Parts: sequence; structure tokens; C-alpha cells
Amino acid sequence: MSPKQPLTTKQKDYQKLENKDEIKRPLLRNCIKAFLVGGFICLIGQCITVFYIYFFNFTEQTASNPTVSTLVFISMLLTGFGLYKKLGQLGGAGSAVPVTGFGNAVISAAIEHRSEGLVLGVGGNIFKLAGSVIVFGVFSAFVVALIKTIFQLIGG
Amino acid sequence: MSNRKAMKVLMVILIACLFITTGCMDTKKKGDAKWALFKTTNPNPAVLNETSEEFAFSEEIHKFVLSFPEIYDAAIVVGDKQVLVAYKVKQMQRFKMKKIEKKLKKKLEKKFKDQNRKFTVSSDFKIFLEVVELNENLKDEKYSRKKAKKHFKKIIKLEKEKT
Amino acid sequence: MLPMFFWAFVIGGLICVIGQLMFDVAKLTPAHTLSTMVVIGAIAAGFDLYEPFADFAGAGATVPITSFGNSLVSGAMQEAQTHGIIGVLTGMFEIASSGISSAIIFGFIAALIFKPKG
Amino acid sequence: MLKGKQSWTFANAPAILTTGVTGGEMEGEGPLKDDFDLLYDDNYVNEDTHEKAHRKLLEDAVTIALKKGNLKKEKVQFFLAGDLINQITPTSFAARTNSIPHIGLFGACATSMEGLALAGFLTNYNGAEYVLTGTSSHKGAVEKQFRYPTDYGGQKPPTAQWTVTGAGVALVGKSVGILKPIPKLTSATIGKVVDMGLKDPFNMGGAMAPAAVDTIMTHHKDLDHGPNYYDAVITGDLGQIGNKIAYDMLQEKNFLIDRERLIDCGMLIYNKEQNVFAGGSGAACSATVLYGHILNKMKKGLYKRILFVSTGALLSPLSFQQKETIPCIAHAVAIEFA
Repeated sequence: MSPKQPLTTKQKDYQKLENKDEIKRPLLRNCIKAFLVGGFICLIGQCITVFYIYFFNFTEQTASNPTVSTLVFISMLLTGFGLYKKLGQLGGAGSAVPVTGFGNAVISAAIEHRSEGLVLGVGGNIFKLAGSVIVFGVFSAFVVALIKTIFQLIGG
Repeated sequence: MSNRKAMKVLMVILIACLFITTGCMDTKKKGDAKWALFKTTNPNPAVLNETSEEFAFSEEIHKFVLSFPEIYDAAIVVGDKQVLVAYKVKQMQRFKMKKIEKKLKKKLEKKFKDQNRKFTVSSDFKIFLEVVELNENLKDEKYSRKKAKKHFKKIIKLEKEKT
Repeated sequence: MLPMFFWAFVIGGLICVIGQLMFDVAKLTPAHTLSTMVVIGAIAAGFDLYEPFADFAGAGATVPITSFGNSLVSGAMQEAQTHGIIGVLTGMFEIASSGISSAIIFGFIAALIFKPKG
Repeated sequence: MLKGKQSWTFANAPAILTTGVTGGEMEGEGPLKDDFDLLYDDNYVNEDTHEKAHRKLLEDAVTIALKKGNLKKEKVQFFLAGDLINQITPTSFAARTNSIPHIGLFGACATSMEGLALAGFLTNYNGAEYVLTGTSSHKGAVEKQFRYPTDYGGQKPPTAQWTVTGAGVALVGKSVGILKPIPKLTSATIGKVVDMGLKDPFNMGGAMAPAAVDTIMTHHKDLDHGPNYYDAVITGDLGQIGNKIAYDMLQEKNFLIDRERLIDCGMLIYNKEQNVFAGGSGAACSATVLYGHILNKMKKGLYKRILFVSTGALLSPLSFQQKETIPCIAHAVAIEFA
């Protein structure tokens, strides 16, 4: 069966009916919650950045690295105690888009697959969810950087 | 119900962060350096070789830097061969920070060509903080000038490795 | 500095709202959404837009996953300045490594300590 | 005996002799907690993985059902069971423990009625004296396989459903010689696979409703019953949305069943306050509610005869990722308390 198979009229009719009875996602409420939760996480990030600037030898530019690590650490604690999924249900993208969500994806997969052993379970599945982020990040960055370098070589 | 519990944990983390940031400040930084990032300090420019000419020169730089409309706060330390200019850019102008940095450096070099010194300009909060701290230390007569020079070099090094 | 906290909150929140719209309107899975955002970050970095943005919003721009794309590009570009085209390949993780390495390390530690909560 | 197109009638009235129902933490907090025989307050059930807990829940349910019937497991001829996990391993391992001849079944969440219909058929035609049939599911194990790791913070839409952690097992045997009234199986309808082209794995109720409607209507047609013949038509795990759609569809097709007669197990098993979105789901949802709550209600005389329809979505993570639609199935068994 090809996925592009056109729907029959019966299917179309049903989907119309189904659409009517389906509970819609509360878009506005979800967006507000995502805004608040996401903003809140970034605010914590900003606090941590300032903390690193004040007390360690990090400049504004370099402080984002330890900030990210600290946030991932917080994410580990929340994930381990089963709180991050509650935050995720509350905040939606607000908790998925910040780097804590990336951490959560990695850490939850690691915890989940511990039962299959350290090598095949944890090692093999740790990037089950977050792997695509890395793959697409690296590949798109490669393309972008390559084009930019070539332009600079030609233009500059 | 359970969401509230999650929120509580987050609140605790945030409060803990705030406490750490504010709490530690009292012990480590003194004077203006304590709040240097949060309020406009505009400290008097400091010089490493304390002669009246140097003071005048530093005052001039300070005024010049502040004449830029985008800049609202500046801390300056004048060294033997180098001048360290740390400044803060108004929030809405921060998009153009790189341009401002270039412009400022160029104009400073042009205006003070005869001085034959190297200008190190930075909008980085960390550099600003360090400059203010050095400034505070220099106010103290007893503070070892040797240490001050060391600190000065350290800041320039920090600025260089930034990128 | 204080306005930066405000803008970190607002910009960070807005990026998350974009993510939420991808979830709810475009009906993308989280993995699709995050991958898209990383690609957007990389493209923005290609046009030199991301850094001014990060200057303005601080953690509001560096904490969302879009910054991952940005740091990959800027790492590659930095290396490309010194080593030419080869640098694009080798410099990729120069800056962006902190997120991945800490995620791996903490993930492994978590796997040793915690059990999945049902 | 075959009746109509795809239904059986059981002349020798096989009956549900005893049942065993186990549940986990969330089920113990729900409104049906008194209908469970055994509740664990921890989803690990004193085991170290969710998969082992999954198996333990089924083993416990089997033990309870046998104990209630005062029957040794050697007396039971067949064990018809299934679950949702890859290659139905929890069930196979439970079958290894109890060493009753085993037929593994898979019909996703419709497995419970698939098993009960076959058990009725076997006992009705002297294929067996006693048959154990049941299903189990475990939220942690099912989520791990079908969706995301349990601790992943993904947001679920309001159409999502909460997988029941538990197991329900029934001991089916002949009712000959039993004088007091017990729940008897009178007929069964095996459903066909219906696919309405839905793709959202977070909207199972919407995908499965047409299959349920198809089976309900076929059953009534095969057996020449009017729409309000049964005191209740109970669906397995359509949830709030699926239930509403199923009702609307039946009305549209001029099958005028009373609104309050169309009930769904997914809506019964949890409270609104438990944040389970559209309701419960999973293979154990229909099994635990039927073998616990519904049969208790029948014993109290609330329902005399019911049609129980369990619905299943026959998808796998692979088929979903390959952008296939979700095919669904529903099986029905009519139970009479007499």
C-alpha cells in the first residue's frame, strides 16, 4: 500500500465526522504556557550565565557553554525524579525547545534502556530521540558553512 | 496537582540560583564592582602610571566614549602601551554590538593617533566587571601596582581569547 | 544588564511559541520540530543573524536548541578561517561540544542512578 | 454455530466461571479500585523492569482466577492470551510459568474479546473443559515500545489516552450443572479490519471508532437484534472522543441506540482528576473493566445482557513512521447473566 493512496469518499466522510468530534488542542493556552515555561527556563539560563561571569573566568561569549552544561545537569535531576515529563506536559514546546529538552531526550532514553545493558541499551539508544537533532544540525551547518566559505573565497 | 509540584521544584532552583548569585557577591567583590553589571557605574577612569597627563588623557577618552549615543556606561584603564575600554551598550542597540565595537575602535585610534597606544575595546560584561574591579583596587593607595599591572594584562588576555 | 533578563525571558519564550505552533498547527513530532529549529538556527547563523540576536537576548537565544545550529556553523567558520575548506569539516564541534558532551555524561550517570518512573 | 456473516452463537452456554484482575498504581487511585482483586501501589510490582512487572501482573491474575475457582492449573486445557509488546513476550513468559498449553493471540487492544470468543467457541464444542483467557498491558512497557521513553517530556494532546497497567483473566468453562446464575457467553462476532485513513497515533479513539461501529452493527444484523436489545453495549478503549464518534456514527447509520447504553471502559477506569486526557486504553483496559467492574455490576443485577466490544489499533511504531494509516479491528462477545 503506498502512503499516497487517495482516500475513498467513505474515508473522507468519516474524517469529516471525526474532525467534528475530536477535542481540539487548546492552541492559545498551549502557546501561552509554552511562552511562560520556555521564557522561565531561558531566564534561569540567564541567571546561570551571570553567575558564571561573576564568579568564574568566563566572558559573555564563553559563559554559554557552562550554562548549557548546568541546565543539562538540572534536566538530569528533573528527568530522574520523573518531574520533567510533568513539566513537558505543562509547557509543551516550552520545555522541549530549550537545551533542557535536548538533555531530557538524551537522558530519558538512557534511563529507559538501562535494562538492556550498558553497551547495547544505554550506549546504543542514548541518541534514539536526540540523534536526529545532531544529524540535522551537523549536516545543515556543514552545508551553510561550506557555502559561506566558498562565497568568502570568491568574494573576498 | 503534580504540575504544581514540578513548578515548586523549578521555583526552588531559581531561588537557589538567585541566592548564589547575590549571596556570593557580598563576600568577593567590593564597592562598585558588586553591582557593576546591574547599574550604571561610570567609574572614574584609572591609570596605571599615575601622572596628571595620564589622568587628563583618560578623562578625555572617557568623555569621548560616552559621547556615543549607543553607549551609556564606560570603564577605562590606561596602561603604558595599551588602553582598555570597557563599555555597556544600550539594550536596543545591542543588535549592532559588533558594528559599534568596530566603529568605536576606529574612531578612538583616529582621534588619539598621536598617543601611539593600542586600544582594546570590549562590550563584554566580564571585561567590564574586571575593569571596574581593577579600578576599585587602584583607588586603594596601598594596593600593589605590580599586581594591578598583572591584572591589567590578564584582562587583555581574556578579551583576546574570547572569540 | 537588567533589561537583558527581561529580553532573555521574552525571546526565549517566543522561540518556544514557534516550537509550540509547529507541534499544534503543523502537527510535527518533537523530533521533527527540534530538527527543524536546529536547521533554522544554522541558516540564521549563515546570514550572520544569530550572533547579534544572541548579543541582544543573551540566554534567550543561547539556551533554545536553535543556538546549537548556530554554534556548529560558527565553529566551522572559525576553523575555516584558519584552515580553509577542510576546517568546515573539522571545526564543527569546536564550540558546540558542551551540550552534547554534557548530555552524554549526565545521561550515562542518570542511567546508572535512576530507574524509569512508570 | 455460524450465524449470519461472521458471528457465532453458543448453544451450550459456556460461562465465565471466575476472573482475576490485577492493577497498578493509577488504577488503584481510580473509581474502580474496589473491583480489582489485587492492586500494586508501585508500577514495578516488586520486579526490576517494567516488562517483568507486565508479566507478573498477568501471572498474578491467572493465579487469582484459578484460586477463586478452586482449580489446579493442570485441569485447564488452554491458555489464550496476548498483549501489546513485541512478539507478545510478557504473555509467553507467563505461559512458561504456568505451563498450560498456550495459544498466543495478537489483536492489539481487541485481544481480550478475541480470546474470550475463542475460549467460548472451544468450550462450546467440547474442545476444552476449562480455558483461561486474558490480556495484560503495562504503561511503562507499552509507552517504551510505541511512543517515547517514559521519562521523556513530550506533550500529549487531549486526544491521547492513558495505557492501563494491569491484567484481566477469565476462566471459561461449561455452565452445565451450575444452578446459580453466572455470566454466560451467548454469541460472538469476529470483526474485520477497518481503516479510515487516520494517521495520528495520539488519537486512537478516533481511529478505532469505525471498527467498533462496524462490528456492533454486524453483530446486531447477524443475530437479528434491535438496537436496544442489549442493556449496554460496552466498548473497550475508545475513550471520550471515540465514544462520541461511535455514537454519532451509529445515529447517522440509523442504528438508534439509546445514548446511555453506549458505554466505554476507557471512560470508566479513571477519574477526571487523574489527567488521563481522553481516557484509558491498552489491552488491559477492556479486560480489567469487564472481568472486574462490569461482571460485578451484572451480579448486582444492573445489566442482564451486554455486548462487549473490544477495539484494537493494529499499528506498530514502524508502520506509523513509514506513514501508513492505522488499521483497526473490533471483536464482540455477548454476555448474559442467567
